[in-house]
Amino acid sequence: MESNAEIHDMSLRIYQTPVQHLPEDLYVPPQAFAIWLEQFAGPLDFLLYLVKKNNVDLTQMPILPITEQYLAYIHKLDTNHFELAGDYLLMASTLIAIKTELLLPKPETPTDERDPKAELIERLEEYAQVKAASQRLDNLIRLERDVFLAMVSMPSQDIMNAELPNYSPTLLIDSLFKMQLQPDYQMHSIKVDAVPLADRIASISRQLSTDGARSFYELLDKAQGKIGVVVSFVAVLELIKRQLIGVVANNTDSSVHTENKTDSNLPTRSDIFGKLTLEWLA
Amino acid sequence: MVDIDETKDKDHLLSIEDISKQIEVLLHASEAPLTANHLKKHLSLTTNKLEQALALLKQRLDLGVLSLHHTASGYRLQIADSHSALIQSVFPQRQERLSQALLETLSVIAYKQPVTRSDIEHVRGVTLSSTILRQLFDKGWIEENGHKDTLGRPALLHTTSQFLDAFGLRHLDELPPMPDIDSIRASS
Amino acid sequence: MVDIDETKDKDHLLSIEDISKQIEVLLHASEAPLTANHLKKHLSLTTNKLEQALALLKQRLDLGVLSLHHTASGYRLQIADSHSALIQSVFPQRQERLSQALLETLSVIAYKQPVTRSDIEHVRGVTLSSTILRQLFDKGWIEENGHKDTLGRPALLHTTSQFLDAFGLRHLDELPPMPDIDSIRASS
Repeated sequence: MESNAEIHDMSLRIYQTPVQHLPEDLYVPPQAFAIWLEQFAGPLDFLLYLVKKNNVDLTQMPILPITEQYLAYIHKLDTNHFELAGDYLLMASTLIAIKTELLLPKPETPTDERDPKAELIERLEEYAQVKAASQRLDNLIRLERDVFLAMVSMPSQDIMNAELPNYSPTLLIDSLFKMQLQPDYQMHSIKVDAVPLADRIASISRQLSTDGARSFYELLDKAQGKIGVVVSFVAVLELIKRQLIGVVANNTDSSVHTENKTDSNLPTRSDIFGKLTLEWLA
Repeated sequence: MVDIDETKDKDHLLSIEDISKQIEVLLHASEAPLTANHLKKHLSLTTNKLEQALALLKQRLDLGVLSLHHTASGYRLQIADSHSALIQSVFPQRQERLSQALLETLSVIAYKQPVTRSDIEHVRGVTLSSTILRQLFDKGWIEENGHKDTLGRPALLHTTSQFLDAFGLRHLDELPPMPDIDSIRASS
Repeated sequence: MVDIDETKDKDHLLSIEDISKQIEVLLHASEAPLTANHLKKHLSLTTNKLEQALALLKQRLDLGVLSLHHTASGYRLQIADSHSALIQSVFPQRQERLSQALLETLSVIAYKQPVTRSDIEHVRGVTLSSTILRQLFDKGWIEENGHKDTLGRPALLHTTSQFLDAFGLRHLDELPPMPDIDSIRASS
């Protein structure tokens, strides 16, 4: 309650306007703060809430009191929950910078620099706009919330299954590798590859994690042809980069890296390359 | 029984036709087949009413392309067998291609069974679409068996012997060994 | 045109009713909505025949619980709105709720597309969690297309026609208008 009064006093002191009503719901015990923060979609949402609670126009936003209020709450944050609040702390530093700027005497000569306060208000406005738009979006009639697709089954299995191929159980394992290994948002790219890189990465991971080590040649799927070799190589590079697999150090020709031969020597090169042995590290 | 039924009927003003439509809605919306008991419970029906409504539903379905299928696991709506040629000619790949999302879901069930819907969502990190579950039930690869003793008593999912057949396995022991997912996750 | 139509009709002995049933089969069997052009191609139909058959299909569906919807990416069958309440009460798990964070992210992409990941972070003032992006990709609501010509060439995100389908929009023009700045200033 004490801190609530603090904020109240602060508002009274700084605002020249009649008393702002005290937002009762603003007070929360420090330990609950992290949970409370989760009600906001981020620091801009929180700032917007403070502006609203102070009952002021966004463009007239009194930056100092809002900053004080914002910081007062951030101070309450239990140090155990700092990791939850990175974005809030970043905003706090922005606010402090703005506050400092406002307190310093203005230089006589106008500068080209953008006014940080104007910039913040612009961001707040833009955010408020998007937030309102998202609410409108949520009010639309949505499939699988307000209306539902009709699901029906295909004709009898035995009739449709006549030409159904058997699936290989490795499909299952590969799907799990894929789930873990693919970068989140490239997983769903629609581009159709003759030999999808993700499939090769998953398959090579499975083979190496099961067998420990294998030569590059053994890792290839012969049915995939030349493009399969190229994609497999990229897959191996990717796995090396992620430190999931490594190259087994052996005594084969060390000139692999240094040679500078002509095309006529390609067979030898690919031979060395085929013998390259890879091992699972994870 | 008949008397009670009739009183109820007057009270609720629900005709057999209305009930048959409610059943149709539930069958279209359900991921898993619905047993007679499910239907009676969800719609507060007597056996008698249920049977009348199902008979009427069958009649109505005959006008279109769907048929009511009744198996050990319950009722479901499916496209009548006579249309399979058309489906295969227009969507030849419909049966063969298994989507990554479907395979992931199936893998989680196969390796971690029994699991609940939310267990799958937890492992995959995305909400589970009803369509995928429905496809797995349709293929007969998974079934509901038992409930987890937590809030809402969610159904527990298992793989079936048809799943083993489709993947050429004699026993669950023959599944390829599970990768150490955690170590992959940690380092990637 | 009419002559050709009639000859064809006699040749194939396919009544409008048969065609409407074929359309019903394809819509049920397809994983995605089907456009008028798809239907015409798969079933060798003229525009006129397609329209007649669709009209008849609608009539037949009215007897049951489904309705034919024309979305951004084509025709699909869904359970008529009037039955949503029953589904929501019996299968609450089918109701997908979206978090505010996800909705905001989706709005930034929908209204300001194409955008990069960091554009979204700038507008929302929050680090973008990969779970949110993954969910949006998983639902097929967004896709990557092209790169921004800045450092790191970040991928550009767009909404898809599946996004329009899910929100019942035919075109991006039909998005609810973005609230204007003045009203935001006034109300905040």
